Amino acid sequence: MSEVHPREILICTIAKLLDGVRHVAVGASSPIPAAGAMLLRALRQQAGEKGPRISILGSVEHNFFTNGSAELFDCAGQGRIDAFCLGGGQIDGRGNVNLVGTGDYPQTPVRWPGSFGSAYLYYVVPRVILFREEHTPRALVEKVDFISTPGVSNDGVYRSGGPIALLTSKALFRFDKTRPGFDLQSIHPGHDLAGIKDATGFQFAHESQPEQTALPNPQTLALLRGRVYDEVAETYPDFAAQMRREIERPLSHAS
Amino acid sequence: MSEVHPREILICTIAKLLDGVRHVAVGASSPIPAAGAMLLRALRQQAGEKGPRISILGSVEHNFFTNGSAELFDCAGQGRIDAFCLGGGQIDGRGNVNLVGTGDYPQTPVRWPGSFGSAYLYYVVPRVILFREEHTPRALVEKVDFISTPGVSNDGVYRSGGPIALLTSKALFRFDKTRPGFDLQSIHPGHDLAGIKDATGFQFAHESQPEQTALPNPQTLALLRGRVYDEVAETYPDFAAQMRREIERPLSHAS
Amino acid sequence: MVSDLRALAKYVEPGVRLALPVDYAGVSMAMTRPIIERNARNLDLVCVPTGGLQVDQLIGAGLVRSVETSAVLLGEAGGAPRFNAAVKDGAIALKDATCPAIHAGLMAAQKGSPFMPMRGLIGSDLLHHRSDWRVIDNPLADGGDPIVLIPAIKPDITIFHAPMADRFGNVWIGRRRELAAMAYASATTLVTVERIVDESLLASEMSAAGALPALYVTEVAVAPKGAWPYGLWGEYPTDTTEILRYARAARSAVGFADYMTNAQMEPA
Amino acid sequence: MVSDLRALAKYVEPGVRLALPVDYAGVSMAMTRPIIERNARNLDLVCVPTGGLQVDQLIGAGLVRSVETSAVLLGEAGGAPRFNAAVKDGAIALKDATCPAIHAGLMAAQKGSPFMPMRGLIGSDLLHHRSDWRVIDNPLADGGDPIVLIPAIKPDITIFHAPMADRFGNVWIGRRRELAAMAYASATTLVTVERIVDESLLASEMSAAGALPALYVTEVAVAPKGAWPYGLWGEYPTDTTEILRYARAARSAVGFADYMTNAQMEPA
Repeated sequence: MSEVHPREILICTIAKLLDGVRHVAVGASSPIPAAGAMLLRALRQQAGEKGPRISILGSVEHNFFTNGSAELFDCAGQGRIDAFCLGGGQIDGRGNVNLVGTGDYPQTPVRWPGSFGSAYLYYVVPRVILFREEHTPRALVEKVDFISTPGVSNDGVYRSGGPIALLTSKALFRFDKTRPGFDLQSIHPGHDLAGIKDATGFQFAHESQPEQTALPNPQTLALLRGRVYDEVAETYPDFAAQMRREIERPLSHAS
Repeated sequence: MSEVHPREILICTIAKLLDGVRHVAVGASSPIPAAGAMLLRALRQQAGEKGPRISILGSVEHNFFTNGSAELFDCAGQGRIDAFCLGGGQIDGRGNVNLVGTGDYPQTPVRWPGSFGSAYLYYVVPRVILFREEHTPRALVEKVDFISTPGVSNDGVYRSGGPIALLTSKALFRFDKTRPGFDLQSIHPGHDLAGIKDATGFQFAHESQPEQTALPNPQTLALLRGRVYDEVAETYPDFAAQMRREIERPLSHAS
Repeated sequence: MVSDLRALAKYVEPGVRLALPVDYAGVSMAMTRPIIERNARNLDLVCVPTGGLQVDQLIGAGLVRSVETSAVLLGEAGGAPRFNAAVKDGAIALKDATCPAIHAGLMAAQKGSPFMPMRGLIGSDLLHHRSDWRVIDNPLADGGDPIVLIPAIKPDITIFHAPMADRFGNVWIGRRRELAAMAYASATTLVTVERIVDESLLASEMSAAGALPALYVTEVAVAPKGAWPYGLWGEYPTDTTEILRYARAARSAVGFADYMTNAQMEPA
Repeated sequence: MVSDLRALAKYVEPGVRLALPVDYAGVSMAMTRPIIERNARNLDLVCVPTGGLQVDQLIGAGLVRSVETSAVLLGEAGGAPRFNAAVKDGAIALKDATCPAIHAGLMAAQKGSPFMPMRGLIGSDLLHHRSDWRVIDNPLADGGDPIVLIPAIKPDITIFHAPMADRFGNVWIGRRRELAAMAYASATTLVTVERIVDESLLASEMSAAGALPALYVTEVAVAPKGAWPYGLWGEYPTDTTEILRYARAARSAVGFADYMTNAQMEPA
């Protein structure tokens, strides 16, 4: 078995962050979060448990909804979705997410597609994992140019959900909503604190000697590379094929 | 062809009251309003027009809805239902309707089933025909014991619909919402003004010599007794059979 | 997922808020006696949007604390005798409503909203007797324009009967979408069905369109003719003779008790 | 009921509010060019809840005054080039939303209500830029508890594509219930379909469950492969190559014009 691929660390980290959820929703273009959810399900089922229900949005094959595109939001509003992964063009140190564009709204020089359902789901899904592979000062900013959806809400505002973590290609942060702000939880292999600081546009709390992100144990990695990639391939064939290609050859891009 | 049956006068009167509507909804246990709507449709189609759409509530065969029992109310709220027939345990001189019971609420000595959708439909369906065959001081009261739904609303209350007429076994009243109150429009054959006054618990306006309710012309009666009773029989077989029996024999109960 | 009716009835604990469908939508009459045997009292019933035989029998059995409904009746058999007697005696609390208000309350729960606005109602005595409904001036109008807010209805349990479920727990409800609305709004949904099919109802677009996903379904149990004496759409007609028999018997408390003890539990 | 696409396009008068579905629900791409030929300007688009190729092409053709949407994108082909350019140039008014707010606005129209309440949104810059949305304190709470009211969205016209209609005008939408929501909310609904079937879709419980009744359907026209290059659920997949071709061409106004003039109008 080859060394652990950096994306496999992300997948395994997501599986850990999701541990205990009953129902996780992932986007149709989010193969890494989906793989994380599928890995968790496989691990739980290996342990004789039921494992989480996984809804893949926009997928015809893995569509468990029958009431149109509003059902996901209704389902979340009913408290039936425990976890969700959210990306963002910009994410700032207070957990605010910008999916609209850079510069002054509305004539944003760079326009992204838009806020999708974030201005609702981020409020009502208990465990939102912010997931952005790009870890640069451009993506992780001090203050977003447009708040599609805020990381925290004032007292008295109905909010049963929100961010619990931020996962990038370099590190895992936990979100502390009381401060509010991010705490560096662990650094992925091949990276260090100084590099993380340079790459991060916002201030964050950290230990003087941060932990390294845990690697999957051999059993978990075997499960991932067997059953889980098979399942991933049903919905994300290109991604599964790419992962299987890359773990067969030396990883020159592991940093 | 035998003489006109009293209920045929009611059916023909309802057809006239509905003239011009695009969509009428009738209750599953309302064969006379349904027959009126079907007669109007047949007359319009005879004239080469499209005729009204008829939704029969609770009927599996004539169910044009596919979104559960809320759809009728949604449809009415969208302005897609032009007319509806409403009965009532008590109807009073201001057009108030009581479907709940007599005496003091909630421990009403006589309890009727309940208000159904009246407290919404009566507000938003433009032409509501109050239909109650029983014409007695018990049914047509000065003031209802419980307002399931009111005949008129105060200025500033959203109200795009309401009562236009009250049809009983004895007479037809028009509703004047400015007064508000009922105007006697016509008296069915075999009845007179003094009898109507005795039988009506509320005050109403009237001419000194009220008109008699018009009888259907022979062509209309032929259409009713042919095609329309055939159509009625599909949904209300017992009613259609009864009508056909009764028009074949002398009417001893025509008053 | 498949378990028997008595196991399902165990979910019905004392004091729960229980949503039941209108007579033509799919009433799980098969669950009525297991619930009565289980003897959970102080039930708060929500009729969606009206009630009938099942509601009358639960009231007759003394299990019901309150009824929220737009009507209770036995269809062609007329008024519901145990309901009417309980109203007269003041034995149950009444939350008289109008059909779209019940739907609005469930929709609020479905949407995770605290309320839904609804036109109509103003000037109705229904409103006067519903302290939980609130009139506000429409905040989007220039002033005035009163409108009623209906609070979310969140049943603890929904129980209904449907033609089929698959072995994954998806239930086919066809065009009876109020059954889905009830399940969305409820914490627990118990379904009896005529039959269980092997193939997933979500596997074809045609059957998926009328399916309530297993996500919303707590338990499914097979109960052939489980709506009887009510009919089930697309399956069998109502047994009006039996409902008339009940209506006559249940005019008195003694007659009701006798009917419930001696009448058959299944169609002949 | 069946008429051709140009006849349908005549309904699209200047200044109408036009609702269009998300890319996977059934986009009537076949109507795009007839609408552009008809040249009705100042359209206000409502994307339910996001827009794609059709929205980008209508914007590129200069027909659009405003866009209410939760996102505009070309799926795997990335950002929508004419939309992005129009945003940068200030050529269109933006009503940025979030998916459930679009659904809430349509639901308000479906229910005949002036607004729907919605959780979330508070603290989002979306709210700051939407003067039509209103924050009130939840009247059912003891004080505080701010909540957003979304006004009813009442499109003049909804246009979508579906697998089939029957000859009575009923349209089969399967589990894509947002298409029904759009039709309920709209004054006029225009539908293109792959095929017309003889038997009424309402005749069987199975097909009725996924049918939008003719009551809500103004016109139906046959347009085989009418969603192309988008796919249609249960029928055919998306032609990603063609969408990528469009995305490259439409990076410039000239390239867009060239594509619209010369590219094929139908799948190869």
